[in-house]
Amino acid sequence: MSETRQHNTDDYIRMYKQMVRIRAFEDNANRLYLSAKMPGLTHMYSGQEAVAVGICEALTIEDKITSTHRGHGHCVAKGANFREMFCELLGKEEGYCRGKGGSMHIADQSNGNLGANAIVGGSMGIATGSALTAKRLGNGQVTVCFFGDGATAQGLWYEVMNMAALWKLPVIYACENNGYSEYTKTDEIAAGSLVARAEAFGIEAFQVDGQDVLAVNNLAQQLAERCRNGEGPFFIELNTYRYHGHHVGDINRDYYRSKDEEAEWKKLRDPITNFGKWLEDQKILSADELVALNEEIAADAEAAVTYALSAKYPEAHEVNMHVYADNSA
Amino acid sequence: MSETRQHNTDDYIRMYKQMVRIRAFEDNANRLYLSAKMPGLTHMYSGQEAVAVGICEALTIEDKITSTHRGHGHCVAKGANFREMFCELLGKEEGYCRGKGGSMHIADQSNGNLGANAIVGGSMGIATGSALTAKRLGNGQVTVCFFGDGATAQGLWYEVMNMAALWKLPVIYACENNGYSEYTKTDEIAAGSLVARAEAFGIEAFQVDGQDVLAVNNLAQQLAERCRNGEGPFFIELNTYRYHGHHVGDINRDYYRSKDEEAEWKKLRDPITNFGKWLEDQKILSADELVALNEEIAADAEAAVTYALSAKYPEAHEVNMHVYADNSA
Amino acid sequence: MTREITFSIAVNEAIAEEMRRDPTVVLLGEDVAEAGTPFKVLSGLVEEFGTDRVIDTPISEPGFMGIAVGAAMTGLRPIVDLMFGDFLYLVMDQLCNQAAKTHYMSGGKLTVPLVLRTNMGATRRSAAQHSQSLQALVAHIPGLKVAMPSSAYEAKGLMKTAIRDNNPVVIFEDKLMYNDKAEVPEEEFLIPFGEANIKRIGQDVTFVATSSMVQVAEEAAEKLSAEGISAEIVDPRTLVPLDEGTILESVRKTSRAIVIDEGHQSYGVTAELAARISEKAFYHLDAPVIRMGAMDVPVPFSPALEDLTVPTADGLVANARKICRGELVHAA
Amino acid sequence: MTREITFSIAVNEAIAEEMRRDPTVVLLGEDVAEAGTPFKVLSGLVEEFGTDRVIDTPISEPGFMGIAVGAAMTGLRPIVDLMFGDFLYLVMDQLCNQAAKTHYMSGGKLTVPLVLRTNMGATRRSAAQHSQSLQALVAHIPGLKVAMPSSAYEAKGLMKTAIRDNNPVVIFEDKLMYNDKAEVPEEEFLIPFGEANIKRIGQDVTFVATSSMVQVAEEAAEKLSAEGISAEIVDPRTLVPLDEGTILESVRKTSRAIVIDEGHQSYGVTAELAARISEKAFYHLDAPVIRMGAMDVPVPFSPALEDLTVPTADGLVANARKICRGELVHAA
Ligand SMILES: Cc1ncc(C[n+]2csc(CCOP(=O)(O)OP(=O)(O)O)c2C)c(N)n1
Ligand SMILES: Cc1ncc(C[n+]2csc(CCOP(=O)(O)OP(=O)(O)O)c2C)c(N)n1
Ligand SMILES: [Mg+2]
Ligand SMILES: [Mg+2]
Repeated sequence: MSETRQHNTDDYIRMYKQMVRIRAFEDNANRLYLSAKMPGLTHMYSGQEAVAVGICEALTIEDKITSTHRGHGHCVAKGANFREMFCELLGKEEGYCRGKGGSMHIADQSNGNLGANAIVGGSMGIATGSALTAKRLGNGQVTVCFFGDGATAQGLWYEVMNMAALWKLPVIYACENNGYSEYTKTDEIAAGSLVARAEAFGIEAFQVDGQDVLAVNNLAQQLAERCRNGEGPFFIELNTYRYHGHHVGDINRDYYRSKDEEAEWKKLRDPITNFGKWLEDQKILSADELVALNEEIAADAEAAVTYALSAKYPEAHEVNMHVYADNSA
Repeated sequence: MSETRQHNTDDYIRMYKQMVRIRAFEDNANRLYLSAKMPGLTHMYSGQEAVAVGICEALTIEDKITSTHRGHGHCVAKGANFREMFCELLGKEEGYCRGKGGSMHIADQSNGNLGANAIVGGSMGIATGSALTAKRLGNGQVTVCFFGDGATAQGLWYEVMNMAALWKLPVIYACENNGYSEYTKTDEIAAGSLVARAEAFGIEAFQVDGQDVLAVNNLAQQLAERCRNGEGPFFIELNTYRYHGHHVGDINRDYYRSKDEEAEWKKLRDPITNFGKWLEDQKILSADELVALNEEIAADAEAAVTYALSAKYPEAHEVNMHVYADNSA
Repeated sequence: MTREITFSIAVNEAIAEEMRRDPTVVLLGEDVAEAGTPFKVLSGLVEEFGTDRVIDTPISEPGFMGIAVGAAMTGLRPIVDLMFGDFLYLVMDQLCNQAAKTHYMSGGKLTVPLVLRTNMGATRRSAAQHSQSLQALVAHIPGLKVAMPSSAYEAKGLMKTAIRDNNPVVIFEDKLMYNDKAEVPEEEFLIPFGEANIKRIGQDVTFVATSSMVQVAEEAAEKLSAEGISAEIVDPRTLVPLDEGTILESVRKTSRAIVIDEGHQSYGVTAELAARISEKAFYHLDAPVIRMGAMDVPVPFSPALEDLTVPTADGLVANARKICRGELVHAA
Repeated sequence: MTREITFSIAVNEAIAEEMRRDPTVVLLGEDVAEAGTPFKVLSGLVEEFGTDRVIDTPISEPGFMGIAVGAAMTGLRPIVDLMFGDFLYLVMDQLCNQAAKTHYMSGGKLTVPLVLRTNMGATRRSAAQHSQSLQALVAHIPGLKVAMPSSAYEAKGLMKTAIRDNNPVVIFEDKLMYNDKAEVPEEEFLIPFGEANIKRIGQDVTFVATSSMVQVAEEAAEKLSAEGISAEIVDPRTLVPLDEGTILESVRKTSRAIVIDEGHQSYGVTAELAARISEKAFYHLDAPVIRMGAMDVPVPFSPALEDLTVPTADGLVANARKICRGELVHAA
């Protein structure tokens, strides 16, 4: 951990909890898939928790985020509940999107999450537009655009960076560089330097250890503040790692990534383990308290799964609803 | 002029001639428009001649270029004839594209011109693909992709630069920065630095005075050579100026560009005048010879216009031809 | 009440009125501010509303389309100006994967109230990449609404409705109509979506025509009336929602229909119109529904060829004559 | 001659054979090499042909589509792998403004021989951005050819023809059919474009069905035959060029038609098929041509909803019954 204590204790504990909640969510989602209880595929966020939590803990509930196909972590970190999330993953009516979006489109506008996106890079414009709204309405909101290293290959990013820079929009482009874009190593599909790409548009750019929740959070706080002062946009490259395959079905993956590499990240750089140790060192939580907290969250997640499994599907007539918003309002 | 004599005399004279030919072509095209003899609109290249000529004179006939909506200059510089060009602008059957393309789609595959393009930035992929062919077939060809400063706002460029860099393709991205993108100054629509944008992908980048045909030609020769040696891709930003409006119909343009600015470029930085002076200084051509040469070319151009005006339109049945290439071959 | 204004001024008025009424309406596109677009349709707006609301963008169609989607999701009502309809291809992902689906995918929680105004129409000698009429592409995508104003009157009334709609709306303006005048009331009015307009009443044949094809239909109807053939003209005004009822009612009355749209004929708007009429007015039809779309060729530059590619009044007259006189069409 | 292979292997064989035959054929796309695509359709190709010809790209669909166009113009025959048909929106400009028009705009001098292979098909619980069937969009654009293989046999034969074609060809593979087996000859064969296949001979009604809807039609035809209704199934195999002749001939025989395609119904492929049949077989039809496309809604994730959106054999049976028994449809 890069830091000694600066926040108050509650902040630290909440960050830890949120990371554990993401991990618990994903473990359950993965089990649902493996036991054939989940429709479709999904992409696990496990390993990257410090990114979503470090950043979202620097935001207010009104601030906005846009998310990706690997979006459960962002959703939890921005304040979502397990129940509505699992219901969504299972296509149930009580899901955040009434089961219509599923894992890849989960959105939670009540907490400022404008939604996951199944088009790689697809939300870069949306995030930038959200920042345009903030600027135009002068509401002081910041928008964070999460995306992966692979998404930097989408031309859209360069277009919106240019406009964000010209118009000084309060948006933070947060690139979670987990080293892979599907089944391919990042260096095979990204020439030059990501940081330099943002800088070329006159955007201040940063690199940070995405496994260190405090480092991420400190940077995010500074940049969010500076955005509110009209100093945006910014770019952050966060180095991180996904523990699972590209999606839950990507099990035999030795051909592109070694087991040793995976084991090493998990052993040495796990964001939760390391932050837990730091909390112990700082005497913020005891080992027992950490265990209790983990267990409580695991129980919560399982309860939510149980609930979601027996929740009802949307009625057939819903298939035609929400194609168009009505204009009465 | 940045240089003392290095080429042989013929090369210099050809460069001069080609620039004059472009200017003569455009003057006639503009007259055709103003006298309502030309269908549609067209974009004049006048003022930018040193770019097209400096670069194309560094290429072989097999080398490829892709061009833009402001493409007459590239077309002439790559070796096209006046007759087929004017016929094309007038929609005649003898045009390079049988009248089907017109000014914005003029192509001349016999000289390696893969075509103008009415989609800003639309040819960036095509040029890069042409370089992929060269690399795959090992034919030693270089491709130059011409585009304007405004086109750097198209995300496509960043996508193809990335691939060109990863795959070390023999392509030169030549950005003609004439200070305007339609009716808007470049700095209002381009943040940061263009050169840095290319460099961020690990692409070696250069800036050159686009009014100085020798400077352009020297750089282009070096880079073409280096492309052939597998050192590509490269980026060049060429600073230049268009004398006319954005298109022939853009006559009252004080609201975005001052008359003084235009006058100054024409007076001090005209690529033809300045190169003519240099040729005189170097005793390559006398003042009289320059005049004679200009007159000869003007006469050629007018003859071609006369020819084209009375040339025949394609037959009605051609409307259905060339939608699909046949497969007999 | 009886003033006549051009199509172009009608669009301008509609946008200005709505921007006055609602401060969340913003305009976004290339050269929309000082230049007022190459067609000068938006002249004067930046002077009234300032560069905060009339925003010049770089040449980044996918980018500013995406920005508009995000702005619409969070409280603005952006009008995106897409300089040529041919550039639709560049914004399809943001328009069709994002804007069109967000409301549905979010279970009704997010909305995307935006207008994409763009154009269509050939015979301007602008060649294959500046002449396309691509309304069929967007009409096919659920979640989008599609309007095709056929005169200054519709241009104003539909634009105002579009701006107030809580969904993404694409409006296609025929570039050749910008200087055409029509009566447009001084008083405020809106034209509801999904209500076709019976532009001319007739008995023998129904012409269902979109955008500038309504003019073509009117010209043909005039000529036909001299021959004693009475044509009814129905202008759907919006392709989505489509006022099937009015169209079918007309065809049930006349028993004959010709559908005309300037998009390419195959897999185009004429297919949908003809298929619906053929299916749902089947027992009333005395002749096959004739389709008249643009030829299935890229738009050629040469004037000698370009004019051949679009539906004309003469072609329409010839077709109408055939089916009204009972000549068998495709009776092989 | 009697071996059965999967659709997926059929595609793989076709590409491998053509790559062996012609060194200018290259493959381009995301994770096409070692990974052999997420659907594993291309497994083994990189081992045989190397990374110079089986080229992994970054996630830059517009970029690599553009590169393919340029490569095709200059001597290669690229096969572009677009991982999901939903990403078509991203490549529309390069596909429709560039690839489709280059031959025409250059007066026949430049050619763009490329294949865009992509997929379609819902009911995989992949939600709105990974389930679309967008064939109508590209079928509308002159200059493109469009193939819709309905089994492993067509997958192989059409792919080989596509690779040898001198034009841009878009092939839609239904992702749900990759594991379906069919008889595919060991010997080389090609399936010409523009020749529909009469998949089943019948007398009472014609089903014109594309891609996996052919299976739906077969299932329905089986059920109907038990009731004494004999359905003919015509698989157009290519939407462009379209074998109108075979379709019309069948309908003239049966006097009834139902057209089935998995794209959204409105402004979709069923519109074109129905409009052509209605117009050109008008005097032979005993009942309106019924259209069965996917619902006009974004594809919902929930299994409870998704399955409702696509045409089914039961729905087809019900429709066929109605028109064959002479019930009036839309007779209001
Ligand atoms: C436009 C688009 N292209 C391709 C895909 C298929 N795809 C889904 S995720 C992915 C890799 C994304 O890599 P990255 O951005 O690094 O995110 P990560 O999966 O590593 O979190 C790809 C290629 C897609 N969904 N959208
Ligand atoms: C994709 C696209 N967007 C917009 C246009 C309209 N347009 C034509 S030229 C032009 C300006 C191009 O500026 P630049 O690239 O600097 O070239 P220049 O005209 O200065 O030579 C614009 C916006 C277009 N043709 N294509
Ligand atoms: Mg990644
Ligand atoms: Mg410029």
